[in-house]
Amino acid sequence: MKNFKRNGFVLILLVLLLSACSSGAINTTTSKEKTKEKTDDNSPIKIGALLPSTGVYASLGENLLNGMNLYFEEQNWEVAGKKIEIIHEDTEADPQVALRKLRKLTDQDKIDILTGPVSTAVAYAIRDEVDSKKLPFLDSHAGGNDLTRSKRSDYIWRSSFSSWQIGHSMGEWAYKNVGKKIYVTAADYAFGHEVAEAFKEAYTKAGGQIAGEVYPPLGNNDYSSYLGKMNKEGIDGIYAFYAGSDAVRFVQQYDQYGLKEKIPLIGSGWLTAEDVRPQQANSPDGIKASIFWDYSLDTKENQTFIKAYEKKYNKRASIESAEGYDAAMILAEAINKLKGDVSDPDKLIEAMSSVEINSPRGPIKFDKDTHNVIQNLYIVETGIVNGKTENKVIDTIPQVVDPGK
Amino acid sequence: MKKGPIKGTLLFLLMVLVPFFLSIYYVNILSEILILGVFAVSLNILVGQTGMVSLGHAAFFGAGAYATGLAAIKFSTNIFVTLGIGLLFAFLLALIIGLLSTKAHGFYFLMLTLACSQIFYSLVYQWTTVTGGSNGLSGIAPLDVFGDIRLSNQVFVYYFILVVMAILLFLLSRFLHSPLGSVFIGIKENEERMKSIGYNTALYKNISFLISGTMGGLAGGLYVIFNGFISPTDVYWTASGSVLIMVLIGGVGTLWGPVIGAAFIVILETIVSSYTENWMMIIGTAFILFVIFAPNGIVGIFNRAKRIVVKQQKIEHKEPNIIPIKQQTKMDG
Amino acid sequence: MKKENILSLKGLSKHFGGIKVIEDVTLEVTAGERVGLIGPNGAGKSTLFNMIAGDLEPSGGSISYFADMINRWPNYKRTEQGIVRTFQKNNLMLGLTVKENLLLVLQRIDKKHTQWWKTANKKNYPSLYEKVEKLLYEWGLQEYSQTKVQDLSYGVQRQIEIIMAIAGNPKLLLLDEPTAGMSQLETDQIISLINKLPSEVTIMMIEHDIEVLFGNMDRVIVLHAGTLIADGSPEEVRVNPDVKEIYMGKEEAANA
Amino acid sequence: MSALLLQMMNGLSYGMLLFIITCGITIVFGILGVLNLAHGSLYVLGSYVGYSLIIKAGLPFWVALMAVPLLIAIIGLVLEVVILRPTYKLGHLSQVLLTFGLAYIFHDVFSMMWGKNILVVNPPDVLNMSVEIAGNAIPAYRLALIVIGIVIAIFLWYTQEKTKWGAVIRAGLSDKEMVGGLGVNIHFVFTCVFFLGSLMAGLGGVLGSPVLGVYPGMEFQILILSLVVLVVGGLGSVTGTFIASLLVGFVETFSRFFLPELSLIITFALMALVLVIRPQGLTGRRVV
Repeated sequence: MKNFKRNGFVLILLVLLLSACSSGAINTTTSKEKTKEKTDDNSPIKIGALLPSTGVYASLGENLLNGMNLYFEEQNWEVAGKKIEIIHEDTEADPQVALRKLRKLTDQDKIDILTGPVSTAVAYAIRDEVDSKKLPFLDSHAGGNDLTRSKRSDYIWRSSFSSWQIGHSMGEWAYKNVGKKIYVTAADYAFGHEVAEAFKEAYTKAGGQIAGEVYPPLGNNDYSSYLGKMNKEGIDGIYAFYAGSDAVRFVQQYDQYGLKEKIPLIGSGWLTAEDVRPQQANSPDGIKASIFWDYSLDTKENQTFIKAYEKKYNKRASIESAEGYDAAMILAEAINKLKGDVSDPDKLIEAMSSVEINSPRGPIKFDKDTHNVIQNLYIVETGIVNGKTENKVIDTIPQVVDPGK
Repeated sequence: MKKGPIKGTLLFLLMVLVPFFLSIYYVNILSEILILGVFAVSLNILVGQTGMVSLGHAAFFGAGAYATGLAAIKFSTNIFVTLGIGLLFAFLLALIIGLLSTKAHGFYFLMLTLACSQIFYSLVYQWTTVTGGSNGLSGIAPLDVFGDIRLSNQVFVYYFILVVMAILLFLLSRFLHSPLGSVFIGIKENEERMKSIGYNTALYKNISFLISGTMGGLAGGLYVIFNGFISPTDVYWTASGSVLIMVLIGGVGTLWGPVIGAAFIVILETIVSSYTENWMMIIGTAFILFVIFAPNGIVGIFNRAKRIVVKQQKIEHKEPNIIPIKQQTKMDG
Repeated sequence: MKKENILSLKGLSKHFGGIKVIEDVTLEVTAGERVGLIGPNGAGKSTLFNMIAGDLEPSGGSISYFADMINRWPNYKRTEQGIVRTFQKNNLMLGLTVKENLLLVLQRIDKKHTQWWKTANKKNYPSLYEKVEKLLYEWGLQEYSQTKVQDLSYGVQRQIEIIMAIAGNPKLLLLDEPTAGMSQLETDQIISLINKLPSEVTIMMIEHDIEVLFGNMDRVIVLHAGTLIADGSPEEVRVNPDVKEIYMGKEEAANA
Repeated sequence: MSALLLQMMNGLSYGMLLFIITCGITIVFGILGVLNLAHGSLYVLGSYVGYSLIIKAGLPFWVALMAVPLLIAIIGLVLEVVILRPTYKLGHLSQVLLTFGLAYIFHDVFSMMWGKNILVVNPPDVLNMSVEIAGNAIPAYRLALIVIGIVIAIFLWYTQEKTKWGAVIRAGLSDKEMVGGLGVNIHFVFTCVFFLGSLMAGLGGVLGSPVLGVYPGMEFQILILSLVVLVVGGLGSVTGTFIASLLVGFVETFSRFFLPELSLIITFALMALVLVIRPQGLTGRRVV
């Protein structure tokens, strides 16, 4: 007990002493000014890229980063006379790790702008931290609806898409062009459900009927029994949301179990995306999907982009590369508007939100109410060209706006 | 004579002073290490103390975290109420899983805990309306401690966690060296014999499981207070695996080992992954080196070094110390 | 004054699959008796002990301890009530010290084992620690008090095996080959210590060394192929023709 | 009715696939008592090498089917001799940590050499079609898997039950010291068993990739799947693994069909149930 008292006394003494002359966390949290002064000199603008390079979304993270690097390289890593520096941290698609890395980016590297992530769970996890630190954050992939709805923040803007945009855009089109009765299937996670809901909403509103729905777990390896469920008489099509390895297996097994000849398959663009089609062989032939960018999009911006990308990385651009490229372009525009002074997060947000560009995916701008991107969605059909599958844009749904609630 | 408590107090004081010297970034990392330290210490009660290797401990972390988070959103903003709800929930889960799994031994116990925690994971993952499903539970605001004092600042959170950790380690070190603590060690060493000298080992194993699970829930609750967020990733079996690795690398059956193991993994992962994306390879290599060269973990290395330095010093009082896990854990039954 | 039965077995049997290891064994032991148990390898001696101690469930028959039917009692409960055993192969907490092994036994006897708030040391539990030290002194093992059991020789481990049982306040002590693998000197030591046990302690002892058994026991039981073939004073058993033929004969042939 | 028949076929082919994937880990764990957490990595390595041989080098599927398992088996052999052998005396926990470390290293090696995208091998042309059975199309490759699974099962069963080597292995299962006493070099037996286990992992890798594909992190999924089958089947028994694979295959397939939302839980619930009721697995011996 005596010991304890003595220790307590020493403790109080030390705390008093040190608080008088310290430079640790307690001080820096109360006076944030130090970080703001540096932008006058020639120090670079630091962009934090919170992207996975390991874990399930590793390849998406890699492509996003490639897209960003490509754009800034085209600008010689200089915008408005300021050097641009990308600081990449691996989220492992794990929210817990992502938060730790975000703190590193803000507290250690003192980044000016944040971009990323792939996983919606990560975006939601870092949302409060970003908001309270007033860190301008351009979401370049994660598509969870709530980020631009109930979880909206003044400092968070999204240049990629909302899951609603993906699903909803195809609803009316499917009713008109595919049929009146459709079976819905999606991977059983929040994104899958959100896309499926948006599709159902638009499709039933147009007059269509949902024949049934099934949600296999994410990362499922055998779809045979689900395909058995979907194989119903009298339906006009199947709407599917799958991505990555799920998309490869689903589309292949859909073909192998003989559904391809019977029931048309439609879905989101990830079903037949650039990075999965080579693995699907000829199975995706005839699938129609909605997406906001496609390799085959015949615009000047896109053609320049895909050529430059192929030249630098020796592989075809994917939709994530385009997202990364766009995000970089938006950031550069905003920095230009501010003439390189990014010290005030509110001004930076203001500048960013008014950016309007013609990106590889077409004209895009921000919705000032929801902070979500307004963009075209394209209906693409997969066909076979020279023995390989290629997508072709067959329709455009212009300027899709997320309702924000 | 009694060096332990003094050393502990000094370390505590040092930790109290840390925010005055280090930037907020390091304070946050320390908070995280402390939380994962609590988590690892809780698992160590099972693995190191009672000799039951569990691969489903993340379920309790998740139970505590989700219950605390939901309580914070729905019922109360008081930290003790919400943490209490988290603890209660983790306790109940530990009661159920414990009754099911403590009958099994070795490898089968490991697989049963794994199965139970995966079932819990699936529930969390699919019960979207309550838990937020794959997107996780977010938007948990800072909580009140007493009256108007709110844990709005990361440094306050750090102090709160530090105090909890200190109390916990104090209680635990009392507990581990107590007669009841020695019963647990006895069970790890030789459960059959413990029965034969009159101990109802099933009961003690359940008690151990309950303490361990509830403490794991506490770690989860602290985690939610710290991050304001919890997602199914933290309940998945890989989370159980990584906390098991923290315990093994730190030093099984020691008081400080798991905390040191947690620090080792967090620091390695944070620092290495900033330089190379191949951090898994480096951690993997570290595991292998540990297995071959330091089977008793980091604490084992310290002890060996200490023994070499003070070789001549006679170690006179030797309290019943905690023995590193018997390497021949009965994994095959 | 007729002494009451401490243990009675009625029609006890144990089958593993189709093999009958113990078949219809009935016997009674009165309190304070010293009973030796002999029989060739595989006669079922250890199996019988396992059933009495609760480590094996009988296939049929009943076990009574004083007035209680204890068939369904778990082993720890039997130990709590005074049926304490040793094992044929040393079965100790190898990673713990000798002192810690004994403390585990004694703290339960003293009902201190559920206390978690006080450090287990001599200051907090003086009587407990004194008892341990006294035991070690009696057996001349003070020097090993802080040694881990795994670092001790087999003989010393064997002694600790027995001390742990004796320290457990037995009413019925089951000794499974206490002198197996020990030198003549060690054997003598152990037997003399067993003989010093208070006379109210009932002892059942499996032993291969016939001389040891006949010299120290009140009564000898012979098991063969799972059945009881002789039961009586050492002298009676020694001259029993069945025993001679089945057991001693073989033994002598083996020794020759 | 035909829907149910189709599900039966699906369950059967999925179960056989599980058997092909998991028999390797069963052999190694059941006989050596080494819980090889890197088994999933050996499987994935098999898939990747198979991909390189078939798609990149343009070799026929059958060639890869012969060459890859051998290569994986040799890699397994090297791992056993160099890394695992010194740890037999250290105990199970050390082996778990060590093989888990190996899995981590493999993970990064894979992403360095084969990238982070999913890769798929097409089934050989002969089998790249669907067969009509009772009005339902079933991929021919799946049917082939059923046949291959049965062949492997018979081969393993025969080896374990009817040959001298099988006898030694079965003896090793019950008493390792005794095998040493028989004058058989126990180290050599261990190495052979590990070789065989790795061979099976490689075979599974090649055969599984047309259905499952291969991608980073897959090894951990395969590992969990293997552990489930291992536990349900009981240790070290080919018959047990065979039955367990089919059981898990059927249970998963039918739960997906009837209760798709609960399919994730049901597999683990099955495992927990088996463990609570029969802790030694369906056919395993009771090891205390």
